[in-house]
Amino acid sequence: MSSAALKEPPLPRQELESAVVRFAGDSGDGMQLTGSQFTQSAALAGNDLATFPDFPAEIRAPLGTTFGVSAFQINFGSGEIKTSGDALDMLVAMNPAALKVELNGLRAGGIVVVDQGSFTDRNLRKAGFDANPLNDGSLDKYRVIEIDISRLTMEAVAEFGLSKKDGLRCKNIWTLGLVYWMYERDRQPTVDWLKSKFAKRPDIADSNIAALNAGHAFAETAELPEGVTGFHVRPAEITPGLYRTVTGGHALAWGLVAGAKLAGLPLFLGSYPITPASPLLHILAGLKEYGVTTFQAEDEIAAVCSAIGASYAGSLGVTSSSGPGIALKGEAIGLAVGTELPLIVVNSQRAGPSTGLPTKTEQSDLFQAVYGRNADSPVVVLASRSPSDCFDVAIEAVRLATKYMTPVILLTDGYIANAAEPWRIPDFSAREEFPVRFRTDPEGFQPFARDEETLARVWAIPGTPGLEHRIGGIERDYDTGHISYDAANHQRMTDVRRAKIDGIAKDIPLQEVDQGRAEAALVVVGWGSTYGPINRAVSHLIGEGYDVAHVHLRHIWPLPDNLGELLKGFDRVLIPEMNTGQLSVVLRSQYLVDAEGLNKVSGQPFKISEIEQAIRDRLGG
Amino acid sequence: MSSAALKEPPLPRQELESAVVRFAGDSGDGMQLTGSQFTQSAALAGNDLATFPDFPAEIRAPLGTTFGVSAFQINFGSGEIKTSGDALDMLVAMNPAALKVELNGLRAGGIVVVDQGSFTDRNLRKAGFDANPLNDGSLDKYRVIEIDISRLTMEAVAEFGLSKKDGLRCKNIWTLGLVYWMYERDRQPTVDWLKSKFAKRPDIADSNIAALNAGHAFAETAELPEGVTGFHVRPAEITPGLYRTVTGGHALAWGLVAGAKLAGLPLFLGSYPITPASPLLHILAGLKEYGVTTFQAEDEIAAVCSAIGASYAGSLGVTSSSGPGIALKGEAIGLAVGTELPLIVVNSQRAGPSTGLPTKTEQSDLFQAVYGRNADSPVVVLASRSPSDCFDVAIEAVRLATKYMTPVILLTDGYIANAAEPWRIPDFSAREEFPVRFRTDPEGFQPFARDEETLARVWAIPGTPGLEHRIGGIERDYDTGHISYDAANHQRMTDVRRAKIDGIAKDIPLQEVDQGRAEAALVVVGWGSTYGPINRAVSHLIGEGYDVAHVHLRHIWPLPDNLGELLKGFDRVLIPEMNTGQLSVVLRSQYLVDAEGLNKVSGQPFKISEIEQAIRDRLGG
Amino acid sequence: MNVVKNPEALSPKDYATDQEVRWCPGCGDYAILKAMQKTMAEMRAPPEKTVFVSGIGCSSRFPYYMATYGFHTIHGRAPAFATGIKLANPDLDVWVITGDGDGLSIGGNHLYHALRRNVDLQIILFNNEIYGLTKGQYSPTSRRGTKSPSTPAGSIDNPVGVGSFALGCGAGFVARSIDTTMKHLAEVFRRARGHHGTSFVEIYQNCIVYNDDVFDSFTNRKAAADMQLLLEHGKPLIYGKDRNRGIRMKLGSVGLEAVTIGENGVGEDDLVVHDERNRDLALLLASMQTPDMPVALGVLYCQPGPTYEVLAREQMDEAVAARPGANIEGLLRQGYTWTVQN
Amino acid sequence: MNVVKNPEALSPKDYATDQEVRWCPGCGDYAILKAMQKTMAEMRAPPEKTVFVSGIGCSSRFPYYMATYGFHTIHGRAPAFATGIKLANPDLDVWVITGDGDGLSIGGNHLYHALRRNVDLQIILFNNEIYGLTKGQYSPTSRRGTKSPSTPAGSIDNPVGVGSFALGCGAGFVARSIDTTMKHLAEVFRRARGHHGTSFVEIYQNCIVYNDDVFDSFTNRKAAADMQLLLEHGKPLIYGKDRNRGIRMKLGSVGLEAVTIGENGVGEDDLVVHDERNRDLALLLASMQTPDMPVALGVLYCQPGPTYEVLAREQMDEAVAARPGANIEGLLRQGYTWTVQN
Ligand SMILES: Cc1ncc(C[n+]2csc(CCOP(=O)(O)OP(=O)(O)O)c2C)c(N)n1
Ligand SMILES: Cc1ncc(C[n+]2csc(CCOP(=O)(O)OP(=O)(O)O)c2C)c(N)n1
Ligand code: SF4
Ligand code: SF4
Ligand SMILES: [Mg+2]
Ligand SMILES: [Mg+2]
Repeated sequence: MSSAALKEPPLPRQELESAVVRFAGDSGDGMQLTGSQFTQSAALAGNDLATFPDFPAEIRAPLGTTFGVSAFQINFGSGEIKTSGDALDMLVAMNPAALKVELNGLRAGGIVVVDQGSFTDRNLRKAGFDANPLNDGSLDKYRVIEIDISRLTMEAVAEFGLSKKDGLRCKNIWTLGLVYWMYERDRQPTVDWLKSKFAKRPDIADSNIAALNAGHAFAETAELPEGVTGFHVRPAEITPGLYRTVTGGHALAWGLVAGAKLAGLPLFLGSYPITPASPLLHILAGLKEYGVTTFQAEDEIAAVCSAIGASYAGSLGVTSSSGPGIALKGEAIGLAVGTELPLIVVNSQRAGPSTGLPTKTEQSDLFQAVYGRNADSPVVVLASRSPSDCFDVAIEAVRLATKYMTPVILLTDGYIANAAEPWRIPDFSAREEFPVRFRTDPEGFQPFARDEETLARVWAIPGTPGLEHRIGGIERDYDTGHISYDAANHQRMTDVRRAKIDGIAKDIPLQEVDQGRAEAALVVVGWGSTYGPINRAVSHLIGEGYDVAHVHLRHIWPLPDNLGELLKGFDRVLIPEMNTGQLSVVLRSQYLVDAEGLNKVSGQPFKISEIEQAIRDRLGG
Repeated sequence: MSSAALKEPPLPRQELESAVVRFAGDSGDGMQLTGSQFTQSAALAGNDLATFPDFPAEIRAPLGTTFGVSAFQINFGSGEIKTSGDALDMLVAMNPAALKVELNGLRAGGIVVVDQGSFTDRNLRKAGFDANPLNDGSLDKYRVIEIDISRLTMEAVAEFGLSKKDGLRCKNIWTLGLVYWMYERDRQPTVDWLKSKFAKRPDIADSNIAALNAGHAFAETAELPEGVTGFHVRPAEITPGLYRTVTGGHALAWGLVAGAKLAGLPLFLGSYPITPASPLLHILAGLKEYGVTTFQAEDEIAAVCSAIGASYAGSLGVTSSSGPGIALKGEAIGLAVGTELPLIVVNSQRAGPSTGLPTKTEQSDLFQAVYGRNADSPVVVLASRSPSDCFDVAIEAVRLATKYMTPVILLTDGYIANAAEPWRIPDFSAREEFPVRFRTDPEGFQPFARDEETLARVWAIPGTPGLEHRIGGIERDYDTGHISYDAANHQRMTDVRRAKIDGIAKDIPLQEVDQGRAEAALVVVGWGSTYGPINRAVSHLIGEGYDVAHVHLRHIWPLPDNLGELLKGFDRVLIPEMNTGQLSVVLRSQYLVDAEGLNKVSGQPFKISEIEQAIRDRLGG
Repeated sequence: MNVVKNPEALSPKDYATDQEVRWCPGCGDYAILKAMQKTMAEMRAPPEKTVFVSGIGCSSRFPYYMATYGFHTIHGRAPAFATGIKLANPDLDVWVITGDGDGLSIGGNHLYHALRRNVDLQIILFNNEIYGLTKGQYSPTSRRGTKSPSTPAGSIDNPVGVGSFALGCGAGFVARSIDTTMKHLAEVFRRARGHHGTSFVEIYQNCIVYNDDVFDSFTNRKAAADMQLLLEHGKPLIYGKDRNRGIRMKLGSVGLEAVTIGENGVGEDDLVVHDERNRDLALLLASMQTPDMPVALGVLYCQPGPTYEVLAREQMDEAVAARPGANIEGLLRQGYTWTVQN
Repeated sequence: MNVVKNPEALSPKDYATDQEVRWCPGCGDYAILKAMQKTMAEMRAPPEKTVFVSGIGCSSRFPYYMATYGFHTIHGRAPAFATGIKLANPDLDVWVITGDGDGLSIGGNHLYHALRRNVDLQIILFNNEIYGLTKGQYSPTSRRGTKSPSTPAGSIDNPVGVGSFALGCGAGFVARSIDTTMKHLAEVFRRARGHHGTSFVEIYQNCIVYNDDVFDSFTNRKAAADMQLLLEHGKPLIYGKDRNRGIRMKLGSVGLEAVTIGENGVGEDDLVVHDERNRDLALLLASMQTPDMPVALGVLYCQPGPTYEVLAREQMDEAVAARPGANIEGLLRQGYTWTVQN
């Protein structure tokens, strides 16, 4: 199948609305770098896009094994994108293991680029192939670009005198050159990047640049198999402005820092490493110049307790973990509920139960967030829907935590944390501040005196003369805050704690319909990272004339005031969730709407097509 | 107000259907002993009864303070009883502090017995009285029996030469003698008990017996104030058999031991002390001869982990705590869900959130039990409704945990743990055994092979030759049990874990209607310790002709198969709960029934009258 | 609430709240409270800058009775809260009050890590060798064989040596005292507060209800002089009614032994001289067991070192200095950006 | 699954599962696994009576590769699971595998209490001074200044001394070895298994990816002889390429010091003789710090004592003996009962 193309005038480029490309190779093959360069080129070409890096679960698996495969997926196009794509249009497989693991993601007729040179007997065996898939017909339903990339790369870099090992490390860039040609991308930014990255090793920079150009030239000179042309993906219609790509991890960290700034507070993060929550700790640990203190505690309990202590002392206390770690924080969150201190608890959800699939995504901690504590201990629960959305949700979390003196649980997930999308950088100076006012006046001070409107208690911090007082987990007198075992007082305090949280419903936006008619035949209600696939599915089907709408919740608790009415307007309610039906329970119990779940618990995000199919099944057609 | 009664023929005794008596005094006054003796006498008289001991929150408060008051309440009668009573018919107050704390529990016209001798200025001040309530008219709406019990006791015991301190310690027994007369109780069993208890100190035994007789004689010789007569409470119609009184703590411990016996397993309890859960640890620690191992762990996490370890090794692992401690166990329970090991988690609920009111009761951990873990991690949830019911529920917990290889959460509460009721001792030999069969055959062994019907996996314990295998918290392959990161497998395992628990609905009794018509105008649905007051309220109102019914859940998760249908048959559903509405959420979400909550979160059990009122409000009249 | 009029003339009363103290009559906690209020007054500790943080237990009710800031948290976690407080505001004087159950059973891990990190806290552990608040179960410091509600046949685990544990965790300051020795206690509190870093103080506290007189063998008046070794830095290890007992290094083996001055040729010069900075000595002193050896009281070990919250602030200051003018706008624009034109 | 045909002739392979080992190439864990499989075979440990229990971490994957019973539990809690297992069935040979994060960060409390209780377990801690599995954050054993993803400016807390910590917790058996020293490791495993009570073994394990060569100063071939003190009970503390270095008690102070035999009048007789039973010596040995002192390897301390699970069984046996024929019917009828007649 290797090429013997004639030097005819190049075939015209095929117009594409969008394309999904996945770079896959061994952990050491530099796939994440390749992916980010390609992302940058797509952004520069004006495409909308979304990316998802997919690391192996093992730290560093033996070379060439299937469990050592590292991949990076990008979906880019001229329309709205919002997911990293259902099925691959192109798979780049740098070795047999990558082909083995990733092939079933490729759509029939899709293109697979393989490095023939890596398909040695040894590598085939390591990948678990009995026969060479390049020869046994198993790739027949795809279009295969089979190139000895290893050899061609070595040839391209020969003149720079690198060792064989170093030379082969340019394979990924050679391949990037090839893919650049296929999608008509500009090489210059990558050239610039290579120069700056390897400023101290010009030989490596030059080799890589040579490889990039060689790969590009290889494609340009039409040495491609029959039926494979280059593509043209037009720019998307994008609101003008300054853009960047952002992962959920970064947007979340920045949002917390920004929120603390708007509240006028120093930020304190108490955390304990856990996949996939650690990035928040890592990123914030690097932001000390913004008044951020990070504390890697001995465990999740100490982490949340230190954050509550920091809030007590006048910082914005934040703690972060994933499901199993959040489970350990429940008792302490109860104390923050009882003592009415601000606290933000970030949960980067992962597949469970127990250790589960730490590197896979799931949305199964909604129950835990809303109901997962002993006693009546209502808290605010928010969910971010996409990487960039984390920024706004984090600010909202800070606003509510400080204004209402309450814990706020912010749900994100492993998919959002690592995925990236383009983000129009917001004008931060235009954001409304919500400065915290600590109590300082001793006159008539009572530590549990409440604001009449918000029902929030005052925040009086140690160091303030004349306000010395004691708080704790035993029930507090409604007026004085002293320990009280009184029955009526306990009822009153329970009621006011609940009323405070319920009352937040008045302070959050009414629920809007994201797409579709307010009284459509079917509404798809989502929360969190299902946003992308639901949005795309509903958009497509509205395009096809379906009477379907999309409602996506940011405020999970309390729910927006109008949500019940809104949902009653639709004939049917469908709730896709990456769990066995948790939001369904909340909405059914609140509004007695006969919401139906569409549940996927495979550690994988929904595909657009899965949601489309579910809608079609229900609306016919 | 002291008596100057004429020696007329004694007034005829007043017939009572039931009476609520509360003995209250200083922690050192022996009120718990007095109460249990009185309980025994009521049992012997053939009354139905229920008791509730009410200890102070402090360990040992200073003498005479209100927070040092210890009380014991008993409700007994000729009809069904089931609660310790809404309002007191008689209050025995051994000192001013007891009067201060307990008086508002006494119904208007009720009798209060006070020890005049203890109403010294000093004691009045300690109790926080500005004026002596015996003189200032504040007891006018009650019938007061004001006696210098201290003096009379000293007189009665004078001949035995006790120290003043020891002599005064007989006050409670003197008072008991008086109350025995009032309710026509037999003194002999108490005499016998005193003799055996103080076998080594005959002077003390004799003094107490003399005091008992003296108190009795005092009342008999009619030195009682006007309008106060003795009472007659007829025996109740009680199923014949051998009876005892039992607290929830004991019934639970015995039920677990009995369940383990039926399963053929040794019992292992890993626990950490916490109010009000500690009694289970204490009682089981004294039952080593039944093959019980108890382990006081360093914390609740170690407690549950040790129990899971014990189950893994072939014991029945049990752990117990109260809300805040259960919160700490969530992560480990998830592991038991994932590894599918039997585990019983007993939660003796108390008032929260956080430390809350440790000695007060609440039912607010239902959310935590049903939903309070990360990820989709369904478990079985059972609730006991009364002290003696703990025995059966515990056996049911063992049956389900071992048959389905699953954690079972057993909800009880502080009220049930300490309250006592008469119990017809069951014929244990008639119970059906449910012996566990460990896997021993290596042939074709797979650790996650499932029983087709129950979906339970096999239980293969270390020590068995040929079955060596590894299990853990990472998702397991459906067939081999090996670690599996496969997406479809995770879906399948999630589904089967859920189906296994859901399937238990087929193996539990259909929900019955406790009282009333199956299609009544209103059904009161309860769970746990609200059983008593709901039962009495509904019974009374049915007696009055109301069309009301009572349904009480033992199986909270999964719910009985017929429950949805059953509930739809009623016009209205009312759910009294000692929380802000947790079962309501579960039932509303499951069946979309418009259940209404009746919520009380004051740390106090419902009164019968509160539930009656709520029913009347809804049904009119 | 507690507006202090004249900070120059504070009295113990100024550190007492209006809350009724609710320990059992005769509980050792009263004496400790009194010693603390007195020492606070003597040290003129500013109430508004002082925070008492506790877990759960009888002992952990302590903060309610101190007219400073106070946080009665959850069982075992006080050191973690205190760490957050101190990191958020290093100017505060933060005390942790804990018990043998709170600090050494459920809270052992947090105690250990606080000691290791050397956050500038004073951790005061009331050791009564029992769980008081939950009505008398045995604790990690209870002696083997302790009969309690949860161990009716006697406990079977070995008690932890509290001082040894603290030193093993890396504590930089370890001291011991007794509830009823007001003067000694006051001095130990003063030293603890003066030490930069985590100061760990174990107080033998009598629980009159569930474990009465458990320390009697060395706290009762008669035994005290013979069973207490009161440590003084730079002074030889001498004790005893007649001041003729001493501690020396064992000969021909490794360890300490008790000797009588004037017997078998032992003179004062043979005795070990107390050196608070010598961790090895502290390890041996902490391990001494009655009845063969006396109980070492006072400051066993005091080794100042950089404290966690100071190092954390330094890193923050360095970051600020390295990136002056850092602001959110800049943060959001870090890395690769591009502009989409109209 | 793994039916062992001839228990008399077990080979290391009989202890290996069919699961692909998934540590990074070059990870020190491989060598430890190999040493364990070999030692198990040599000890003829019955696979069906052997249980490996672990927490979470790279090291905690260990049980998957041992063809015995295995339980990969949750982070930090393995000692608690193991305690339950051993109490439920004292016949089992229970090993705990943990890491410096698993055992000394989140799991510190459980480790401490297991050691104190003296449950008959072998606890093997793989110390690589880093969190491997979560990609390289610093751990409680990381040296001050460690740059890691969570401490980009360097860590600021003091590392815990693992041996000191274990002794402080009351461990009755403390040993140390190195991942790559197969023979030494095997001997330590054997000793640990032989000891009745909780045996604690720290293994210096190289994480080639996140903390490569962190123990190089005493593990590299050149340094080994001069920086490793291989302990032998009853033998003087001698080490060094030329076997002329030794450890003696400091003169005029309390502590150990390294000396050269033949210099300054130092002879072999001046050296401390290793005594595994001497806890004080063990404390000093555990605290020795490079570069001034060598690293003590082998069995630092071994003091057999009654084990928890045996004492627990004894109490149960006594209870059974005291109340023969105890049965549920009798239990329910204990105390006061009465009969209601027809
Ligand atoms: C999570 C949790 N577990 C258990 C308890 C119950 N509890 C409260 S205090 C205590 C032990 C107290 O012992 P100690 O620290 O020695 O204090 P003491 O009462 O002896 O002063 C226990 C087990 C609790 N409050 N919270
Ligand atoms: C409750 C919980 N918190 C955090 C984690 C994440 N986690 C897994 S392993 C680990 C640290 C492992 O370090 P170590 O014990 O030193 O093992 P190593 O990987 O270095 O062998 C962490 C933080 C987890 N799995 N569970
Ligand atoms: S129980 Fe013991 S420690 Fe607690 S207050 Fe009473 S005497 Fe003090
Ligand atoms: S990360 Fe380190 S400890 Fe973990 S497997 Fe790799 S080399 Fe070993
Ligand atoms: Mg205590
Ligand atoms: Mg490690």
